[in-house]
Amino acid sequence: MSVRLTTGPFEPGADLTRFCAGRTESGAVASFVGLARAEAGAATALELEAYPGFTEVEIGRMVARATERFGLHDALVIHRHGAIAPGEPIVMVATAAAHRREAFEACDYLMDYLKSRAPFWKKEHGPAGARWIEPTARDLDDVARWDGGSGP
Amino acid sequence: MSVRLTTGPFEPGADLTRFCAGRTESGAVASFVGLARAEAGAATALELEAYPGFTEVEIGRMVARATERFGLHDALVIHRHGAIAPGEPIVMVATAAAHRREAFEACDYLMDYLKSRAPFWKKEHGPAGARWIEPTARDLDDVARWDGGSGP
Amino acid sequence: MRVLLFGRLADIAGWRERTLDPPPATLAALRARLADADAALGEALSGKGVQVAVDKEIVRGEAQLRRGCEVAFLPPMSGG
Amino acid sequence: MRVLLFGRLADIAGWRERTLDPPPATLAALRARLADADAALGEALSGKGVQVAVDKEIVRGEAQLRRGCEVAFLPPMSGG
Repeated sequence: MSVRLTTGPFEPGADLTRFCAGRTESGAVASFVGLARAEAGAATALELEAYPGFTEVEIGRMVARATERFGLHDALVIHRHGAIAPGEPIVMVATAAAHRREAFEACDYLMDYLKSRAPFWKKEHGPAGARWIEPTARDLDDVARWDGGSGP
Repeated sequence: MSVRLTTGPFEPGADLTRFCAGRTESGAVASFVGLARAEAGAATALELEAYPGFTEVEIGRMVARATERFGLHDALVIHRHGAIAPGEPIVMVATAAAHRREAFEACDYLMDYLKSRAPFWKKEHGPAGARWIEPTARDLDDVARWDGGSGP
Repeated sequence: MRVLLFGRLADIAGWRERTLDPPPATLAALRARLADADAALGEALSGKGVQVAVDKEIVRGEAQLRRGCEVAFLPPMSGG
Repeated sequence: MRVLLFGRLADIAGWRERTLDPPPATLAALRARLADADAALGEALSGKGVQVAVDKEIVRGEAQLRRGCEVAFLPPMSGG
């Protein structure tokens, strides 16, 4: 299990290669890459604030919960903070499991958590000024899917 | 949209890098890599048979359906055939969309389809001999999730 | 006409590809000819989940065949 | 004692980090002192979804504070 915060660009493909290497019992690796969107010019940069020493620990706790809940063999979270240009990766999550259902669900679960409960604060800069982005109604619905007794 | 069959090893990380490059309007890239499992020594090699000229076309049709159903910006399927050693990638699916829900669901959908409806025939070789692998009950349940009117 | 067998059908028959010239006029006639030559294969071809493609298009039920066409018997598929 | 503000709270206050020595004895006393100095900040700190971490652990409700501790006010979070 690995959680990494970085203020510089990262390369999701290189991390996926390392994450897949040498796995002879994990049949399934699901992954997700979140990219900064240009919003057709309305967003010129994204600025993410983290709380170093707290953010990684909180994400690590959630990864541990996902590992137990879905029986993961391994999980990786990489999250950028600082200024991010459109088209650049913001976040990557990868999960390894014996079978695909668990890998997919754990990846989905971790992304829902990161979107609405991980300690980051996100500001979008554009020609019309800057605005703080908080979880959308859809984000809150998404993460609530995992709170009940349903699902694995 | 791209569908590629290959008899040699491929590098999912390199393909993920190419797939993510230059996307300034797709906020979400979901991907999945299926790896050959050693099954604790019970599987020494996997042998996949394709029907060239038919297999790619059928997969392409399914990718087109997924693109329309989930509003994808792009999709990639890479599938190996021939002999595959434990730990090597068999399949990779990547999907790009504006938001994560569509990217995840389309990737999940395409994998369910590939597991139980794509034109491949899979033989597992091991110390106890060889056996053909057909979709499991779980595979059939998984793909049936998408056949009704529910979901997007 | 080319006949292609995939997966376990090829194992049962002991061949993967065969040319029939002149070809049977229909899929039913082709099935009958293959079953006459190999009863185990005949049974397997009509087994659960076996699909047929003519010239790389899935056909359901009966089909007319023509000289130069390609008929493939496809047992239950499984990729990934 | 260090007080940290994140996200829009720092924008409202015009500062991100401040040292208070001696510290208020409780979280309630800290909130009152910050609100006395800046009413808009005081209101924002008690707004919907604002959480508090003391020494990098989330606390709910009241908390005792001690010299050398770190109190962070965390508005609604959004990563990814």
